[in-house]
Amino acid sequence: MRVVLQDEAFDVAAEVDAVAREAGVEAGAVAMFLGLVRGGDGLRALTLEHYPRMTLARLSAIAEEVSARYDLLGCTIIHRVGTLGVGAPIVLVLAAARHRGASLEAVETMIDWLKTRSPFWKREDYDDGRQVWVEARAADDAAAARWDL
Amino acid sequence: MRVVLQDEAFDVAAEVDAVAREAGVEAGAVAMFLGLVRGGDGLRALTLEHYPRMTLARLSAIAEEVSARYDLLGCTIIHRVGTLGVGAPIVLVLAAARHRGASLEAVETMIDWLKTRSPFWKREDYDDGRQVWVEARAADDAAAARWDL
Amino acid sequence: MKDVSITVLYFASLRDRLGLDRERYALTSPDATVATVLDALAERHDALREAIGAGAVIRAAVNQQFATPATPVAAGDEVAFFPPVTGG
Amino acid sequence: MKDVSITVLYFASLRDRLGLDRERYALTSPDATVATVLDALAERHDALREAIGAGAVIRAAVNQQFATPATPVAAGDEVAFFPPVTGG
Repeated sequence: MRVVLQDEAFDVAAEVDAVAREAGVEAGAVAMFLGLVRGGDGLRALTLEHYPRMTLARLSAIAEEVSARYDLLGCTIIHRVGTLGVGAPIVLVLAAARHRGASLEAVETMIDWLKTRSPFWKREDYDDGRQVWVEARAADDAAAARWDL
Repeated sequence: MRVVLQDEAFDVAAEVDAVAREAGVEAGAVAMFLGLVRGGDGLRALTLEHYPRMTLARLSAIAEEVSARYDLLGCTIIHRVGTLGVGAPIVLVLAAARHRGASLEAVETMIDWLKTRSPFWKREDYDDGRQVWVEARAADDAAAARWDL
Repeated sequence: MKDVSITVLYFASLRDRLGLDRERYALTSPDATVATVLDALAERHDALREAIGAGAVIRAAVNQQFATPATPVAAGDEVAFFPPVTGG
Repeated sequence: MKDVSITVLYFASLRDRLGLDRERYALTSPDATVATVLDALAERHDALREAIGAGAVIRAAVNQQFATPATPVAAGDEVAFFPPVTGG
């Protein structure tokens, strides 16, 4: 299991190799999700704020819970924070398993939980100087209902 | 769209970069599935046979149909043939989309169709000399019922 | 005299609205919860009161664990308030 | 005389059972289908007849398109028989 919070970009190939190595010869499937800063409408950058004392513990809890639920052989979560330009990678999630179903479902679950159960907030910075906090989507929100205030 | 059939291994990082570049600034999500030769029980290698005059056309049809269905911005299918050792990559599928749901569902659909609607057959070669053709799984089989003989 | 204060943190749009990222707050009851603390802080900060009045969804964590309105708050705790998360 | 022959291909375990990867077959009817061709080939090859008798699932393609038993087969076609696919 590998959980990383960092400002810098990550090396996708190195991470895929690492999770496959962690998984060993029993692994038949590696699934990945890579989130990028989506451009358009004059977006200049995305700023990711987080809750430093809490974030890494949450990421670890997600990786552990998902690894157990899907019997993963390898699992990686890397989330960036700070200001990222259009097209920049934000988050990388990898799951290695014996079979494809588990790896794909594990990745989907991890990225859902990263969006709903991890203390990150995105702010959009526009060319014209506007700064707009991204609102949680209703769909994401519903999934997080268990800790609604 | 990029569809490749080859003996050689592929470069995961280069393919992720290429699909993200193809997708452009609108892309917010890249999902991937990487299939590996799963070891154990004395397996020495996996041999992938295919129907040369048919295979590439089928892969292209899958990539096109899935790209349209999920409104993908970028799509890659790379499938290897020949004899591959334990741990070797067999297949790589990538989908770039605006949002995560489309990219993940597209990857799942492509790998399902590769397993049920593409003319590949796997043979397991064991340390003791046995050669065993892999049987289609019932679940895969049901998905392919439309062209049952 | 016993120290009954807690540390309060604000994040993201909520911090921007308040112009404040952390403060101390002295509990007034041994039965404090996330909800009672938020109510008391809303009396202290016009911007917080206005945000709640305008229907802003506010979430919380107590000691770095996601919390509900009923989660108890005790002296020495770290209580964070923030909008719904948007990571990933 | 008109050439009414087709090319037949066998793949994977089916090819191994027959010890044959391709052959020519002359159609005997203008109403040939995948099913009638397979029946005729089973008369020609003991191993194919035995495979079918043992319940082997056999699939087919006509001119590199997946086919059903009812798919028509015409002179000059390429007809492939194989077990269920297992790629990906």
